[in-house]
Amino acid sequence: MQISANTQALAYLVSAILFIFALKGLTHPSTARRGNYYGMAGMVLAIIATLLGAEVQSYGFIIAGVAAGALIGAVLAAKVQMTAMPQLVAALHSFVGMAAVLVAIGTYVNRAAAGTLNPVLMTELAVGIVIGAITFSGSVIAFGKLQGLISGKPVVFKGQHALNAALAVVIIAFGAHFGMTESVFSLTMMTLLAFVLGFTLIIPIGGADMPVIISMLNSYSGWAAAATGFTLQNNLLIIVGALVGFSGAILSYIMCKAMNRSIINVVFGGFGSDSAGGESSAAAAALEKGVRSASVEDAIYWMEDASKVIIIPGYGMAVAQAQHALKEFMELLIERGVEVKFAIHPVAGRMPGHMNVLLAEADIPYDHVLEMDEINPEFPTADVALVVGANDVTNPAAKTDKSSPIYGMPILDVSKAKQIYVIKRSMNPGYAGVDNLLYYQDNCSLIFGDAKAVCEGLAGALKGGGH
Amino acid sequence: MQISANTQALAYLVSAILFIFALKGLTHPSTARRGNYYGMAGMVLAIIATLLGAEVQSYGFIIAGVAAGALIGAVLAAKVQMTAMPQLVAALHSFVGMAAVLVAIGTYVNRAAAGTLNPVLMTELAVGIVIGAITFSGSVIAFGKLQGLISGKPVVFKGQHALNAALAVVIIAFGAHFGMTESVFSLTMMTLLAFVLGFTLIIPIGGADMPVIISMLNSYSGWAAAATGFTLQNNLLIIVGALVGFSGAILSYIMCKAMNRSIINVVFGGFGSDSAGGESSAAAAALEKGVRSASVEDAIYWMEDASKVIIIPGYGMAVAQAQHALKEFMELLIERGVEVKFAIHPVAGRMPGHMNVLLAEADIPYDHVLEMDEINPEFPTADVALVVGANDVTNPAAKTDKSSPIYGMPILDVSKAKQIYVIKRSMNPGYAGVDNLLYYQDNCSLIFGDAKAVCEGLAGALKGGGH
Amino acid sequence: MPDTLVALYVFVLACFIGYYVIWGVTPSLHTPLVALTNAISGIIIVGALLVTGLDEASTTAQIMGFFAVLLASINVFGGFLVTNRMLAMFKKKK
Amino acid sequence: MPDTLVALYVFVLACFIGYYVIWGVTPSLHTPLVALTNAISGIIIVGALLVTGLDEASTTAQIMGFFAVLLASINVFGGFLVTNRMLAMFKKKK
Ligand SMILES: NC(=O)c1ccc[n+]([C@@H]2O[C@H](COP(=O)([O-])OP(=O)(O)OC[C@H]3O[C@@H](n4cnc5c(N)ncnc54)[C@H](OP(=O)(O)O)[C@@H]3O)[C@@H](O)[C@H]2O)c1
Ligand SMILES: NC(=O)c1ccc[n+]([C@@H]2O[C@H](COP(=O)([O-])OP(=O)(O)OC[C@H]3O[C@@H](n4cnc5c(N)ncnc54)[C@H](OP(=O)(O)O)[C@@H]3O)[C@@H](O)[C@H]2O)c1
Repeated sequence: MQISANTQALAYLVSAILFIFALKGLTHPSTARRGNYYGMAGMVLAIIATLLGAEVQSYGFIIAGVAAGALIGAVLAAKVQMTAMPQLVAALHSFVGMAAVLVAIGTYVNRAAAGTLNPVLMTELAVGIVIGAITFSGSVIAFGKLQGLISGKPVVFKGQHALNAALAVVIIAFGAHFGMTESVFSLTMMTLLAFVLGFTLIIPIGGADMPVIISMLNSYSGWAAAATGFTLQNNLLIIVGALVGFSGAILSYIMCKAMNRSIINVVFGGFGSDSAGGESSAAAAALEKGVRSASVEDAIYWMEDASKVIIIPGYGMAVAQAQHALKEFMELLIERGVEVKFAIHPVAGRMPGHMNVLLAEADIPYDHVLEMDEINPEFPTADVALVVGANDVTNPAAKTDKSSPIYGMPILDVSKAKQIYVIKRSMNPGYAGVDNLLYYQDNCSLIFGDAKAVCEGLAGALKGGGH
Repeated sequence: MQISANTQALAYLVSAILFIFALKGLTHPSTARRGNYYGMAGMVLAIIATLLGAEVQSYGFIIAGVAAGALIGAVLAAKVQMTAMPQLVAALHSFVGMAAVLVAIGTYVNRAAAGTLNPVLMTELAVGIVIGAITFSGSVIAFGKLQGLISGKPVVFKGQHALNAALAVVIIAFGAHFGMTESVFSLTMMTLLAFVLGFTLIIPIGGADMPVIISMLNSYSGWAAAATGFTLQNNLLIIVGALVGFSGAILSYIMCKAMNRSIINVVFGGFGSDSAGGESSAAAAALEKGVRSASVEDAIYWMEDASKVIIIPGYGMAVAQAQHALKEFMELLIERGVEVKFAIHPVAGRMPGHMNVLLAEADIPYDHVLEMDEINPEFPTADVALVVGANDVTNPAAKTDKSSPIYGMPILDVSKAKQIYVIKRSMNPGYAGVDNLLYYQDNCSLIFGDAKAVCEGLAGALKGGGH
Repeated sequence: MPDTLVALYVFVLACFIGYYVIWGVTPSLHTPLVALTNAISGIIIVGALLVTGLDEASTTAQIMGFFAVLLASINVFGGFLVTNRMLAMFKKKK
Repeated sequence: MPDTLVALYVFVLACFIGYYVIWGVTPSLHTPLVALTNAISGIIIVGALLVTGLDEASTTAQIMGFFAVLLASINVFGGFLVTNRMLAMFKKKK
């Protein structure tokens, strides 16, 4: 069977509609899975319509490629830990980038053989290749940093901005030369240098800033797909590329906004690197600073008969994988008639929506989990706020201290709760590297220890019968 | 100067973007005027691009038409009363409809002369003509009903649905015949019958239901423009048509939803006709029914020292033009330290956003004016709720009485305020024709009288020094 | 792609934009929205110009075109001006 | 309209849709959003199929195409499946 170009274009339109509905499904958790199925349907339709079109005549390589890709993809999806999602995402971005490069060069080879090259096409090809290549090598670096294969430290060296600018100029020059002369040498140089540029752009950025970078690369991978769409005159690729491009851009924007930093600052800042904390002399250091420390029992004493407890999870919960213990603790509190809610800051953790996925993984119903704007008015009525490995997102300095680097960042109003307990391992600061003024409040105490261990302790103490 | 087709297409794209930004401006009152300017810019650009294109060569009729239209439009816009907006809107819809018909027939005449007709084009033309004609005559009827030129009563006669269905079938038949044979007779018949159908579709609908109908016709006028876009292969018309089409459709949907009726029910229902009220024996009727009535002084007594008063305006305020008196009263209350808020139900009045425009006209700042979802939680903390000519939108029967025709319609929680005063002229019901359970509450009293007179009385009493 | 298919693509995409952009309008501006859509649906004037301005257009076509231009212009001018008048009334607390 | 202009129209309109549809995503699903966009950006597979499937394609092009198909398929399968796995975890209170 073979379909006409018009039928194919119609099928692509339907497929684009399905993709839009797929993303629209994510408006609410109750429609999200259906959305994902729409997405799958759109993809199947697009692939079938392409295979049945007049252009595709030889199937050997295709079948091999799809089969191998399906296998690898399925295994990855089934095996990956929820905490390793950022790495997986980075890896997948790199694949899109590389695929875009391969498609563009492949198109060039085919069109050159057929003698149907033209300047507009070559320009589009060059744009696609450059964006794709930067996406690829940038994502590989991001992957390496997140997976711990490369040091997470920002690798800052003198003249790096000048180097990047120079690279960009040279790439554009080779691209222009290619566009005008079809020179394969220029094409090759342009491609190789674009790979290098992706590398030099991302390597200086600290591991902790990777989430913003990943979103930015997500956006790039979308634009790469759209550029490919322009070269192939394929409107479906253009539409999907724009959707993905905006997704990445908007997520980067949301993260920057919630951190009160500009994207420029993230890309050129060399900000924050994850610092490993030690528990050793935590209590001593706390005492020195005039910070109260408390035991699990103290905290239980306040929580077991409270009427409302708000739990604020943060990056520490993710690192410690404390969500399951937390869920058990939550259920024990609810059994005792305590109202329990979770407060999620938009950039708690290291990925947008990070906390939500982990809490969902621990089977905590999403209607217990509230976003910042919804929960902030409730803190004054909370008997206890329990902070589990969160830090920056609770720091009142963001509101009061104009000299603080996080000044102006919206925060959770934890400081207004009647009693506050914070679980962390040490007096080390969080991601932003600044001291948390919350800890010096009279009604705040720190429980030192690994989040998972402490949460298990809390649950155990409640089960033990309390006081 | 003449521009190429490609330049023109680019200009149209920019113009489409400007129109989208125009509508996006209405996201918030603070950006709305800028939005309107974007819209104007888009229109100017579109017109210039069209005039400079290769197709337009003769300018006499164009200049005459634009000049006359500009004059008439400007006068209409400057003179129209805010309360007469529904009529103006209906009139403007009818113009779009008629313009669409004229453009389609004119295109047919031109193309027939040039011998460039084809079946696809003819089908598109037929669709454009039919939608345009229905929009035109339907809007004319709506205008007549709203302006009081035709009786607002639903004109229901037996067999009307059968008649409409028959007309539709005949129109389609003539359209198909025209598409196949280019028969001018069929074209004419199709057009005339479409005008008739617009008439028979709208004439049975009661005057009070006109707002929904106007929105529906707004939607039609959009689709008519889009259909014209298909015939002229003009993407700008298609885009704008879709925007307008959705605007009308969504507004109809919102209105129906807020009235808890289906669009089918509105179009085929023959529901509600505005009933004229008489004040005569209002107090007596109230007594009979066990409803308290109160004087202006009683109400002032409760309000002058209140800490929070919520005012609920409705259709009666619009009819009485009471908004200016209300604004004076509001300012006097605020001077006395009372917090005053306005609560707007989505279908208060007879047009979506009706109350907002009237309050804005009276210079009441929009941050005092809250939508239903925002204000409902505040009623329990209000000392006094003052209902000014609103009725259905405050009726607790919508929540409690399953047999009520308005059961399920979301309402303002006026009944939860500590003290409630309702200004109206009689015991006559509102638009939906049902009794308002609110009036039988112990803490509710009715102040009988014209809304404007009573509001002036309230303001006067406060100025008079109170008690 | 043939022009009709292009038109279909544009139409479908514009429908999505219409859906989102209109739902984004704040309810308090629904009356100005109606007036503004009135104004922009005057874009039909583009069609009217094309019919009227054709050099070879017959007198019938030109007269039809003239009336279409007239009606559409009323929409354009009336719509934008009345919207502006309404929006000018919406003020924030000073 | 020439194809490049058509592509531009489609691109601009799709950008508006992207803007609206993404802002509509609830923040609690931002991680699944990232995974889902990963999956759908695998649509680049369409390009890969066109390069690989061309009858006259040289071996170079076919091998490049093969790898493109492979990588894109990993995205498609990995992306949709992991999204599904994540979304299955989001539950309402029973
Ligand atoms: N979510 C995003 O999309 C995103 C993206 C980029 C950047 N960021 C940034 O990341 C930060 C997120 O804020 P946050 O409050 O979630 O995290 P945070 O400020 O980085 O603080 C994490 C806290 O968890 C503690 N911790 C670490 N491991 C722990 C363990 N095993 N057990 C118990 N506690 C542990 C740390 O203290 P100890 O070392 O003393 O234990 C630290 O105080 C923000 O500054 C945000 O701007 C977020
Ligand atoms: N807004 C829309 O888009 C829209 C569209 C279609 C339908 N509707 C319907 O319209 C209704 C709107 O509700 P509503 O509460 O605003 O109005 P309503 O229920 O129609 O009630 C209006 C009230 O105002 C009183 N009134 C009339 N003229 C008055 C005057 N000069 N002075 C004082 N009072 C006067 C009437 O009582 P007296 O006669 O006793 O004075 C009546 O009780 C809803 O049922 C809604 O479904 C609205």
